[in-house]
Amino acid sequence: MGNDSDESAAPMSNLPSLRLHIPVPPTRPGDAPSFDHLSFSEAGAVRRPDSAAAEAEMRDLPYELIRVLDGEGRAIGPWDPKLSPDMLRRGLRAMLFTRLFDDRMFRLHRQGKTSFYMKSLGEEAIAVAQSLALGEKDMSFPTYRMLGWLMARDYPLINLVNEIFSNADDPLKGKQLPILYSARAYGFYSLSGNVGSRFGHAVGWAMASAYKNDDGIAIGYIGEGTTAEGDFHEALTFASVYRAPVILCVSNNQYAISSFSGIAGAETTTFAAKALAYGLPGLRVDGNDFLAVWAATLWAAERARTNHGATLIELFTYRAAGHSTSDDPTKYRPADEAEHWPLGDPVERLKQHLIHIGEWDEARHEAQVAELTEAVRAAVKQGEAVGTLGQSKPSVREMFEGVFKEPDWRLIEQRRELGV
Amino acid sequence: MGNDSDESAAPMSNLPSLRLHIPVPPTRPGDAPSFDHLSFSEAGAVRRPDSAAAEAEMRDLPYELIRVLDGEGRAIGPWDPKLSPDMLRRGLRAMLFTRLFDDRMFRLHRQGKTSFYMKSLGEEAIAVAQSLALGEKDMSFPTYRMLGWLMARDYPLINLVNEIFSNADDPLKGKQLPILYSARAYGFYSLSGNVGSRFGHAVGWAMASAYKNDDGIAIGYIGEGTTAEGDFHEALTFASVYRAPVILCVSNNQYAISSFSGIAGAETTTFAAKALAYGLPGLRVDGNDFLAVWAATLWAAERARTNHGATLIELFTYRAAGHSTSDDPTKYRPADEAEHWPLGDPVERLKQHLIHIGEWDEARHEAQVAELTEAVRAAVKQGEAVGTLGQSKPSVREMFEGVFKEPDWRLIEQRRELGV
Amino acid sequence: MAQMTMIQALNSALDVMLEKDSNILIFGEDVGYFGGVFRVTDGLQKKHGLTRCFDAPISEGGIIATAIGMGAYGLRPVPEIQFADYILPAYDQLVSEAARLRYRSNGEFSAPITVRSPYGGGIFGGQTHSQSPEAVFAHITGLKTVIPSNPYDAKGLLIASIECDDPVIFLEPKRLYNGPFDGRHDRQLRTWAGHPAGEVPEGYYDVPLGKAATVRAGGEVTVIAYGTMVHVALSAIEESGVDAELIDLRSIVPLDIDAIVASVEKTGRCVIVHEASRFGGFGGELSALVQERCFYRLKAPIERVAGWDTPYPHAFEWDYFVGPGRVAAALARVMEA
Amino acid sequence: MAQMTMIQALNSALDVMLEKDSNILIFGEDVGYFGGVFRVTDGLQKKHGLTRCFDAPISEGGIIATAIGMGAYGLRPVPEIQFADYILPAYDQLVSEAARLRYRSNGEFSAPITVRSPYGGGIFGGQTHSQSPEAVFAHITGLKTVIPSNPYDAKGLLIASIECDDPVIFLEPKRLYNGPFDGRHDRQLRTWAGHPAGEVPEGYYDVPLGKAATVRAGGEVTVIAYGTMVHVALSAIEESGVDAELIDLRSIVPLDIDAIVASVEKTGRCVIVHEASRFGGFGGELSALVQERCFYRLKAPIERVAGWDTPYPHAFEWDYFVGPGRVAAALARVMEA
Ligand SMILES: Cc1ncc(C[n+]2csc(CCOP(=O)(O)OP(=O)(O)O)c2C)c(N)n1
Ligand SMILES: Cc1ncc(C[n+]2csc(CCOP(=O)(O)OP(=O)(O)O)c2C)c(N)n1
Ligand SMILES: [Mg+2]
Ligand SMILES: [Mg+2]
Repeated sequence: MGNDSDESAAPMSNLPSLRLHIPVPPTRPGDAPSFDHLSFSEAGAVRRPDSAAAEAEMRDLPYELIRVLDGEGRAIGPWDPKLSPDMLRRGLRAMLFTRLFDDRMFRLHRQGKTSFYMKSLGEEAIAVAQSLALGEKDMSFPTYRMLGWLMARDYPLINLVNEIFSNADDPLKGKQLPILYSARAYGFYSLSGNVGSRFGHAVGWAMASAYKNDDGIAIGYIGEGTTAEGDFHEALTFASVYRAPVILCVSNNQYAISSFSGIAGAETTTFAAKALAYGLPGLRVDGNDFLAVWAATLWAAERARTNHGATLIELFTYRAAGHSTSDDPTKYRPADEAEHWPLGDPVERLKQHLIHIGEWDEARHEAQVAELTEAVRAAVKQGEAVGTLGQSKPSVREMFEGVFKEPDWRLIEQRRELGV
Repeated sequence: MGNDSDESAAPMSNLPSLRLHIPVPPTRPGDAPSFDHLSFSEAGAVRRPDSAAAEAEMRDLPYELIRVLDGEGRAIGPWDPKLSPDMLRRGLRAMLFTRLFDDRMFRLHRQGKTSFYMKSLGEEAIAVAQSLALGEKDMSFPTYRMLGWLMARDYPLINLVNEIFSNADDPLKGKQLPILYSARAYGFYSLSGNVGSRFGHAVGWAMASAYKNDDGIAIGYIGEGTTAEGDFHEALTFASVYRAPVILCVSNNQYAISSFSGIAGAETTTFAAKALAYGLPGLRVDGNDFLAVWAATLWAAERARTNHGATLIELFTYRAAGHSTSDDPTKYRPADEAEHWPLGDPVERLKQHLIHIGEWDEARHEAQVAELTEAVRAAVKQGEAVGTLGQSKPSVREMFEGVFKEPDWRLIEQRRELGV
Repeated sequence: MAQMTMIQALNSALDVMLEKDSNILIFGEDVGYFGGVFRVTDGLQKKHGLTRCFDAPISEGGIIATAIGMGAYGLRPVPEIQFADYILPAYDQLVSEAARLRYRSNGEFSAPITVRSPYGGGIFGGQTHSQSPEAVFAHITGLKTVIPSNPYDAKGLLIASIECDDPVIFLEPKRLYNGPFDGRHDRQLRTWAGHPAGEVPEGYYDVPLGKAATVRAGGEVTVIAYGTMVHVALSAIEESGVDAELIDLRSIVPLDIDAIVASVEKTGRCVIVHEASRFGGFGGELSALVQERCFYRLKAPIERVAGWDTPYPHAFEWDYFVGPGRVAAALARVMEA
Repeated sequence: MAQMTMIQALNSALDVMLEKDSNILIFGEDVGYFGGVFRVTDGLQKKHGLTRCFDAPISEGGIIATAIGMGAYGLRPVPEIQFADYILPAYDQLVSEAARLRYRSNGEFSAPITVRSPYGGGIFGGQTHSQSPEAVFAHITGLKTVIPSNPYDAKGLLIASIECDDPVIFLEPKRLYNGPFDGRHDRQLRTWAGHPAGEVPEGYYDVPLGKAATVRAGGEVTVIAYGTMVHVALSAIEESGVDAELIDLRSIVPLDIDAIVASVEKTGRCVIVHEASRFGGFGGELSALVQERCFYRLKAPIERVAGWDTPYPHAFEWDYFVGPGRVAAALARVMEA
């Protein structure tokens, strides 16, 4: 029984005993914020292979950081997508819109007008750039921090407000939690509270498009914390095996509620490097750089559309707000950490770039903010007129609709029992 | 709604339409076997980093193949574990034992003496080398093709036979399918029919050992086909995050029932490269080379024992037999494919090495085979005397034992209802 | 009409549907070139093409997630899970996603997928090739669960499931694949040849979901069963001489409550039979429904005959498997009561 | 004795057990430094050390697989799943592994783990923060399922669960974390202060698994409930004036069948209440058991009051949540019958 040969690798007596390693973030409340453990490529420094290149030729990319905007607001290097000023302004507008809307909704939650809210503060470049960079027939499989996708496509604000209030005009008829939108016509797949479980749907959708020789591709999102779910691996496996025309994005905002990204594996490697497990290109991108996000997305889309398969993109960003209305981040990280995030704020950076190229100025910016603030205010007012949570709701009959395409006897009896 | 800017990455009219890629193996029944799509490192060619080296220094290894034995039976290069002739003979014996036992049991299944059997033909080096290389306090979390682990540790043959017959002396009391053994005292964790679902248990066990400042490490196994399960990813994530003292092995025998390894992702990269996703070392090893398997295992064990964490090892081998007694591989691959597998047969190769170094000869080999054949015959006879499937079984009371530590009223009532 | 086993009938259903609708595709472990470990998809890849019926990675969660995404796009995937014991890694996808997609998106997206999977015991498959997990699906709002008991129904129900716009768990009693097993393992086994339900039309037809079949009319007691247990119950009834009415549910969601109530109203007695372990099994729901709706007609306690509350033990196949003896005993008890 | 909320009582149980046994450790999403999104593990990492209570990756399957491996080694892990809605990715690990390990290894290995998870509705949590999945665990042979209804029981049952050698699913009714909610959301909310069950000993004690509590003695009808529904049922009974006996099951596996039967034998009427959706829910099992064992004493059909067979809809919280009105209506029906 057992093996006691001294050639075996059984423990040698002079070894220290085993220890369990628990990752601990560099700083906690009370400490001075520090990002010294991170190092970033310079803007413009990372090469841009051909989008049809073999994966074996790109195994360095997951360890770099693709950046276009430098500290002065200049766009430099091979990844500069060379967007028109109009498109840059469109992006800035959608990002600002997202931020102003978030801010307003967060305050409405405090007033008890809804049950729940989540912001994408500091991460707005991601969804906005990708929404604009992709086409009408492409489908996104978002997380709850991708409001910018809808904002960039001019989704009616009032729909958002009504959904958040779960009122009589809620487009989802009160069935879903606030912010868990669904907007098929805008390329926005149905959200759910479960994290990660739609990542593979993006792959299935993309495979279906390829199966039908259609031309739409899919883009899926997952938070860096959620990459630990089996869903992540399964989605990437299927994407790789069937060369699905899909862009799979890890939105790495460095936090999963209170847990720093070390709990998801960031102590040992990058999230982009997970692409290597599947023989897929892994791009690591400055997620607060509108131009870099755009360029990487375009590259991956080109690859997908030409039947070269999937790409994994890590969008490196920082969650500047709390996780949700239920969270207080000062309980687990330095209160002023957000201000020290070295890659800055995506709105400020795009604004600086536009000013730098002479296509924007403070006055226009202020006017823009005022216009959008007013639009948010008006939508909220309109939604409040219908009613906020608990004051107005869709017909209770709705509760029994849509469980199946047609209700069965159980639903009919129960609806009757409730008298609706 | 949607985005129609011509700067976006929406499909361009001159693109071909999307196509769904379905992996297809290079050959099917009727074709001439071919392994031309594979390329292997030469024996001795792959460098051996220090077992404490940083993962970033080893990112080439997953794409190489660690080999020690060359075509002439010489052991060469930095990975040669320099084992004593006694240990080599012990390994050869356990491999032969495994093969002879498998062969006999397969035939007994044809005679209706058991319901099911699975062989590890052609893969015997893996479990045998690892069982001998690791220590008594180490725990393996095997697949159903790791019988060699028990053979190398002299597990009583009669226990195997009785379990396979589910007879009155079955050590698992008839509760489990044949070959799904459990042998704690031999470092062999309970098997189940579900593939993959114990991979994470190895990590948990290793974490527990580290938590208790104990000195045993764990080794987990998974088939290449099963790496597609979420369990695989979850186990590796936990192993990486907590630096668990565990060796995680992918036994890549190129088939998962009828599916070639391309269905598990082998068209695009190696299984060892999956380590890169977790910042772990990934070793790719000739699984039919007893010495290479030993050396890689020893390296990973050293790394684990010195608190440097987990290693992923791909053991590249070939499933020379059918998947199980229910399978006929000539239905989906060339009938003579096994004979063409370029990395040969593990038993033959170790035998050749022993002969090459002057520590073995054909006569001793024949005598060894005869001795082991007799031992198998005797154990089968002993088991048959107790009874084969359906002729003998443990007390039916056993059916109700071990659901919980103590049966509750349901089990007591039901046992009574059945009258046992 | 042709003579078919249940395997052939299922194969025929898939063949007919692949022909009929290019939005239908099949994938799963070993279903492609090889045709599935139970041969249900035999020949389909060759006939309909590589992308219509193909192998999938060993990843039940991934298979179902992929199918849902395809369903949302507009296809009607028919994934196979090799054994129902191995459907559990996909449980979250089935429950949290497939079952809820239509509701939570207010109808914008849905998952019209049909998940085929062989289930059930009587094959010396041990713990992980014999289980009957229908109860953990029946409880899930938004899922339908279908279980045929013969070749004719298998084909018609599978076609109806594929055409159904809701997600369907289609459980195939593998013990019935090749013949109408009645639990009498010590007697000569029968095949589907000669069985009326082994006569199967070659073309398209459906058997609607939610309509039970009265396998045998009777006046003294209602026996409710599905899958393999239909044959076990029939055998028990025939040998016991009790004038029982045997109802084959065919789908447990939707459930044909009218058929059940009408029968028990008539007979005043009820025996429920299933393979799955008893506690928390689907028999509890059936018993509760009958009791709620037929309370004043009941002449005896409703009996449940079900698997023991243990895992499925290899050596004790015939001690565990619900056989005609246990059903007959229950019939005797309700008749005596 | 101290005054504790259910959160504090659970925290105290964990604290006591971490102190008592170095084989016990806690991990889960956000449970470490932060102390859990519901604060149940607050302060435990600081007090007992980094390796005793730590954060885990967002991977419920991984959490449970890891815990099982630890349990096999000899530890007694107490993993937390942040919401019971998110336990499903771990369903295969719980069912195929934790529940079966002892049996299949003939006792060589076992998984003495306690999986804590907040469940249930009444908090405007919508579809995925309100569900009650107990039925899909109760059906699984080899798992125990425990559901406390007040701080005193919560602590004692959690200690008993941790000490239990079998795997336990410990479902915490999150609506009761801070007070004994009776479903009357439009009235002043109460806290645990002043409630007798809010008086909790600071040290070690246990409440054995499988022993129901008679919350209120009565002669006319037996009401069976667990978790939040105990308080809803009590309120309904009190306001209806029916002389009902209220049984709080405390654990549904093991089930205190003797307490149930003794009560229904006495009252002859039975109402079962749970939050989970009705069809295939645990109420079906309870109804079947009562009917089987008390058939001849029953004066009226057994009633089930349960969640509707729909997903949990955000806007309709109080239309979906089982409130005292629906329980009272059932009481009236059984009394009239
Ligand atoms: C399956 C599942 N497990 C746990 C949760 C609870 N939860 C909600 S958000 C969250 C953190 C997600 O972090 P990350 O993936 O990094 O996304 P982020 O919030 O940072 O955008 C957790 C654990 C959940 N919603 N779903
Ligand atoms: C969860 C699960 N899914 C499917 C199966 C059916 N099955 C048994 S073995 C097998 C193939 C496994 O292939 P691989 O992992 O390559 O291991 P190998 O048999 O080649 O050693 C499959 C699909 C199973 N046992 N468990
Ligand atoms: Mg995050
Ligand atoms: Mg294999």
